[in-house]
Amino acid sequence: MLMGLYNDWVVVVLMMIGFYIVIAHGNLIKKIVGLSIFQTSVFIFYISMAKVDGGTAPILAEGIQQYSNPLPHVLILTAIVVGIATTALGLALAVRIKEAYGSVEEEEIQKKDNLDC
Amino acid sequence: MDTLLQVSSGLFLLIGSFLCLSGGVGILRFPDFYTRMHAVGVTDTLATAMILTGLILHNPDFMVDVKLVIILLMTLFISPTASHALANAAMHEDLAKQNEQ
Amino acid sequence: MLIAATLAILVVMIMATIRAVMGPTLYDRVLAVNMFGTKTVLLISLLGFVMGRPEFLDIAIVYALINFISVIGVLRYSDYFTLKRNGEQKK
Amino acid sequence: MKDLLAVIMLLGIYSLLSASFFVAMDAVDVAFTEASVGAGISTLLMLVAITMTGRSEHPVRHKPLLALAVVIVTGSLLIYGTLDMPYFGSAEAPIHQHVAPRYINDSMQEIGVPNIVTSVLASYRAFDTFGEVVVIFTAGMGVLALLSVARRPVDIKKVNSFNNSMHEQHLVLRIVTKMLIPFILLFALYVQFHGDFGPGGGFQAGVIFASSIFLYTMLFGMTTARRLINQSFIQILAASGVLLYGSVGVVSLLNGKNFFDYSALSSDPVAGQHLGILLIELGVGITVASVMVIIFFKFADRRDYSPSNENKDF
Repeated sequence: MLMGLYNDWVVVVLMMIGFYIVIAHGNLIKKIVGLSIFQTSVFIFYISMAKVDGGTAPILAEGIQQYSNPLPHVLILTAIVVGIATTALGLALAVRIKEAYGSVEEEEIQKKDNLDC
Repeated sequence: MDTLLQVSSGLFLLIGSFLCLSGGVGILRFPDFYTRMHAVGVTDTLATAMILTGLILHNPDFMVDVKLVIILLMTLFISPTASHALANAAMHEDLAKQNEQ
Repeated sequence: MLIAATLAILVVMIMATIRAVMGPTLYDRVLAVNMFGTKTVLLISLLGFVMGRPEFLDIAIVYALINFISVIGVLRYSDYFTLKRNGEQKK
Repeated sequence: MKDLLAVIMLLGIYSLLSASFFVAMDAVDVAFTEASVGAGISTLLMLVAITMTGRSEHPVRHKPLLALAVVIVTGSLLIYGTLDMPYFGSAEAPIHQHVAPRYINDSMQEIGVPNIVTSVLASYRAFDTFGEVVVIFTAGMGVLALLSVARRPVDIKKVNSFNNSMHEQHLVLRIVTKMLIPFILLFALYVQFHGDFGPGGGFQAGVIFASSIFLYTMLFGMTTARRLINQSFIQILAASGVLLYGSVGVVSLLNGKNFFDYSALSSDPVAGQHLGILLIELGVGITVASVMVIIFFKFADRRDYSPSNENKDF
């Protein structure tokens, strides 16, 4: 009976892959990639919650009784566009860090910071 | 008439799926980039055309047919262009490498 | 028949993903991504029919366009890599 | 995988796959957005960024055992947490009980728009969407602040020679692009104004519009694109989109209703709702398109003017 929860498990696995990339890799670009995987797993979670068995897309038409829940769709639609805007901001920061430190590796940045002190 | 449409649409879909699969085998099994490109480029365009034609025959709604035709035209337009650009870029890089040697 | 075609396309998508992971050159990956994109267009058109509401083909049109744009983007910016490498060797 | 370019290609595949998943889950609007944003623009931005930050990643020296342990513990806690969740697809889940039935049953009488997602996005939750648009605008301003560079005088000879070499190399691409761009722009307008009846709306249309400009910029060079789109003009455009959105709310406030209650815009409440949704989607579309163009131009500019770059292309 627990098989009814498999969508949540897939989401958890994806989320943990993203989380692992964020904390285990030192490269800032790789971290941004990890964050975007994490982000997409949340999108998948919301969308899979909205699905109703036998329902169709929430665009009204004649002769259809059951629609999926439109509310999560709205939230995620805006979240995707906001996500790309924040990703762009993160990439811009990474570019500036590269120009200031000559590297986007976490360890080297830390080393340079320690030398400056 | 209706059965004829259904049968021919099924036939188109079948040919399309077969071409898709052969393209897939091609991209996995062929030895170097250019042969893979051949497998994908040739089968992709034809398979897309076949499957979309099958769907057009399957479907009675006019508006949906129009959209399918638009997709078909765009694929026929874009896919060879992308293949051309890809092959061009790969060839330039190969030539550059040969010049270095 | 629709479902059979959908399954075939899913199998091909898996094959393309394997090629994209294996590489070996950049161009193989771009080729695989391009193929994945065209297959996604087909998959979305087919899914509309399988689920009985084929009105939503606009998404497939967007895919066809975006796919082209991303292939051009990859080539444009990888061109840049090769140019830069040559320039460094000349020095 | 150490080659970041390959990582980004695989991220593109992941995004395509998740968009097909959204179609299978009936979320056509979301799939539309993910299609235009995830596969196209985010891949492009990442590509431009790695041309500046370097293509390969350094190997990780320390063993990632601690990270692995943290991830496994968190993951198992989360899985334990899912055990009380409602089953996949069940219609009795709490999420389907409270406000969703009202949207599904009453939105046709109250708003008069067949696409429920649009009516919720632009009318019931307009204030929320306003916040999102402001966030996008702010992110655009942030990129502008981070990546602005002083412009050097452009060397006309170099631009011309670059243009000629591009023209020889990419003749087919250029011609096909020239034929495609009007179609893409037309399609963006269709998505913008058809959002009430099918999947689509301001967010998607803005992104599609911006991606056609990206295509033009990539094949015809920055300088040509700048001649087409003035930098300060597009910044004003981004701000005016947000302003348009906000002023619709203020107008409804002045007419004696709540903020973003568009029934006040016309004598007939449903007609007022239609007008309000149209204006708001227009504001969203303008802001999203111009912010995306600003971000891309700033990245491309930075790449052309970065000191390590020997082969500038304009």
